[in-house]
Amino acid sequence: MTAAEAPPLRLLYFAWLRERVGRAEEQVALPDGVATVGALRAWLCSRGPGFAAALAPDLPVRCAVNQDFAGPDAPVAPGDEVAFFPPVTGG
Amino acid sequence: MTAAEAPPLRLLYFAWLRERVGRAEEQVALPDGVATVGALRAWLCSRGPGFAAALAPDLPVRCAVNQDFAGPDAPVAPGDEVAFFPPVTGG
Amino acid sequence: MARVGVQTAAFDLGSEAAALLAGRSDIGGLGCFVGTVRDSAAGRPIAAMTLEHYPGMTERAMAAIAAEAEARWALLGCTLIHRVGRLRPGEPIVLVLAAAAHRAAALEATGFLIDWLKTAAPFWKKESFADGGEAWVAARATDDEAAARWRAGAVTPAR
Amino acid sequence: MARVGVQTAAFDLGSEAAALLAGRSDIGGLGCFVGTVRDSAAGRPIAAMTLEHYPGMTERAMAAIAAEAEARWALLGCTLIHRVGRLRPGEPIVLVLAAAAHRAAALEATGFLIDWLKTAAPFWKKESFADGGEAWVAARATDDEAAARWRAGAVTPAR
Repeated sequence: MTAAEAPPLRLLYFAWLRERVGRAEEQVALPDGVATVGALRAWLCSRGPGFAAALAPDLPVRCAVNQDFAGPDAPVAPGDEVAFFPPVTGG
Repeated sequence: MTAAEAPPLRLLYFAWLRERVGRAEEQVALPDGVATVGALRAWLCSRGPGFAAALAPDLPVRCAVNQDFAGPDAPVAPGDEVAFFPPVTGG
Repeated sequence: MARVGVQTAAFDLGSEAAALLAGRSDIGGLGCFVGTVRDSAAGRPIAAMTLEHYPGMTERAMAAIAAEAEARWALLGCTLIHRVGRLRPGEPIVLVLAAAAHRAAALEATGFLIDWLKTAAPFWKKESFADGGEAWVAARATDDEAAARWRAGAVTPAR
Repeated sequence: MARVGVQTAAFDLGSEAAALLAGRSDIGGLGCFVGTVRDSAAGRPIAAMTLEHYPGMTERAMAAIAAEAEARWALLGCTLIHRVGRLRPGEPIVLVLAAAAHRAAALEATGFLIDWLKTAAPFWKKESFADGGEAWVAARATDDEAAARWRAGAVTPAR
């Protein structure tokens, strides 16, 4: 399967990450060489100042892949739903 | 004040003590020489088989004097309300 | 000031909680416990449970237990209601509500209140079994141990 | 099987508890927790609290938390309801109910459920202050510590 045929990633942002990124949701093609949550986060940071303000390495960012919490080493594949958000504060 | 003038004790019994004694409440004159919960319990035991079955030394009996929990050394005086009952089981 | 009650009628959890919370916005958490009559004891089916108490002393003891909790956890609300008389399986026996600014205090106070109610308020339970037998419930060492958890550095629950 | 819900409407403690207890006589104790919006944060008056969540994942996470509690304490009933949207001071945010044969299990499970809801379900709170300012609530180390209490020998709450 070539990159052109691969299904896109569905990206979701919540709370202050959503506000800084400026969108709640988008679809992107998984870039070559990006295969983990950590690599995806680093690549997203390079997309502009809003992304950097939301996802810079020193920020407390959590991630879920396909609606399960996922650490930086978790794999990311085409078609996945990947969400970035702050530490949760419900209850 | 002579014994004849002293107000009686009000005695109360609850739960299986009440059933064994055969009454819920009575008034008695505090006998000479009885000045503590423990002495009162021993004297009551001598009043008959129902009292002995309720208040014998090996039974788990609790006491309150004037509606406060009281140990065997607690003082008892004419006019007091003294209750004997099993360990509590509410809640 | 706690609300303390001994009654034969059923209580209403929703309205008791609403009354405690009404008009308050300083409360962050409300802990509750409802004790209910179980349908068997050690496997023996129960037809009913009859609760006896010591009128006068009961209310004093419940007020003292509530005051202890209010002081230890700076409670913003506290309700203790205990039923007496004959109750059937499934019926509620006891209600504890404890409100505080934060959840830890509300939940700890709820646990304290039910543990102390069980060991320091003059109630006695008699079980009526489905087979016609009856028996007074014996006090349980585990209840004493639960109450003793809260004893460190504080007023001992009177026995 | 637990009842889990995410909703904007207020929940009714009395009817949720009644639904959980209905027709049951094996339950001996029902633990409850209701979290409410406080009127200030660190002394700054609050006009409203807005709760955002991750639809889909939220329900999955709440079901997983409830299943963990049901397994650990052999619960006979469990209800988790969390509100989202804009809430005013005094309004209820979250409801936890946990029923068991005995009170210790019911109350422990109640504490576990609220601790894990706070740290393992995807909800976020934004405070709107009376002075016009707004701020997302920061996660608190004390909440992580409360959740970690339950971790020994068990599934770690995912972060």
